[in-house]
Amino acid sequence: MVQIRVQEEIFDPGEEVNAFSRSLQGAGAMVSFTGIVRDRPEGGLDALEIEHYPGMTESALTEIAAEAMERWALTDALIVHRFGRLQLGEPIMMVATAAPHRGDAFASAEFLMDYLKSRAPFWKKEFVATGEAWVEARAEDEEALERWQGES
Amino acid sequence: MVQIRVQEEIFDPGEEVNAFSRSLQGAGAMVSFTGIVRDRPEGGLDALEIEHYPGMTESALTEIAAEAMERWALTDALIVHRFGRLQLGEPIMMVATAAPHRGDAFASAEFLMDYLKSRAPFWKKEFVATGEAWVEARAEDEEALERWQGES
Amino acid sequence: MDVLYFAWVRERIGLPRERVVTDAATVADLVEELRAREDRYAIAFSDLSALRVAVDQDLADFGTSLDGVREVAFFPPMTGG
Amino acid sequence: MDVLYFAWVRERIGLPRERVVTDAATVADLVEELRAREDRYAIAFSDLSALRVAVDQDLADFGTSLDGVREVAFFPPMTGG
Repeated sequence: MVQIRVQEEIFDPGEEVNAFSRSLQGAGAMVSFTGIVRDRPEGGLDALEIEHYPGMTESALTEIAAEAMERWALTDALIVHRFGRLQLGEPIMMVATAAPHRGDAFASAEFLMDYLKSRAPFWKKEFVATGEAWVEARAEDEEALERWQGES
Repeated sequence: MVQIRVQEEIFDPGEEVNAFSRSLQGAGAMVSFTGIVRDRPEGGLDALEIEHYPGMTESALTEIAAEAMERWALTDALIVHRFGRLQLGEPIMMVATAAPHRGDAFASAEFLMDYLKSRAPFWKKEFVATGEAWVEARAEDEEALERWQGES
Repeated sequence: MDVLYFAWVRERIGLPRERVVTDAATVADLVEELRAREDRYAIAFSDLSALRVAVDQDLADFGTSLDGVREVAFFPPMTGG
Repeated sequence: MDVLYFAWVRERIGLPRERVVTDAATVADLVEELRAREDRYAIAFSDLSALRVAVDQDLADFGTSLDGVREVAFFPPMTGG
């Protein structure tokens, strides 16, 4: 089963992991990834604001999850992604995947993350004491997508 | 920080994820893997029993975790592994890794799992209505180790 | 059609969305029309390589036809996750 | 030295551990001695390719020297995780 949630409210990664795990049917391997608001290397982050494209966000995440379910032998997949204003240390998003075999659970979670980073319509802005700035896309994130394009 | 626990008692994967996440210092990416007792493809599993080698288990897990910390830019790693009698659906073990970048968190969690599967002294026995049988090592698990041996 | 702007595109143009009546055949034609309107549009659309576009909520490119399209969105490269 | 057995090696030999006084120079020599003792040892050690060995709690191989060693363990390939 695939679950997609886009929400402003904070969520509890541990509760998500347990709820996901209770819903599993016969999967022996479960992988989760949680993204957390962290400070900039130079410090001083006050908050993070995430803008998204309501409507397109849900359909993009649904499509990415459907592709993961098709590529790997998964039993379940979950994507939770927040928008709005987030404080340092808060969870930003998470993905979880479950499969009979660990290789499928790992690969699909990484695939979801790589696609979500660069293909789901979210934009992050950092607020520091001296001002605010949009987070720039990283070339590494774009390159991370390439490894999935050769495989089918 | 590295945490290793070998225990008979059940654990709560969600609580472990949250406790691990609270202890993180500046990591933006956290990956967890949970192994769950699942039925055999043909069904009928009553319980799983895990034997281990007290003393060696702890040192093998500590060594594997230390190698992961050295190979990747991790801030934290956790390994929890149970022994004794486990029921269907119960968590067997988990690993969690945290890093500034998601690629490091994913790769190191997979590395920990691959090493733990074939290099940590645990043995699983399945109990079914008609008898009991030691789980045989899978050739795929041995092969999974090879990909880490070229890299440094 | 509805034209939507996100992130710094929205900030530079000063609007999150607007209704545009146009005969533009492609996204690129629409961009030309918008650029000609005012400086803030010209500035927002000055470097197309820094922009991404979605047509009816699907990622598209600047050559995409606007035939029958109800919604076009412009935004910088996405930074989710 | 202490000799430990795990999983089906333990079951076949019928002991989890025993104290062995030996002059064996290597793990392979120790295996030869044990094999010669009784059928249950001969059976447990009949296929060395199905066995793994740890010397003083570190994975080792059958050629490993027993010089100064306090603990040797025999077991099937591990199945953790």
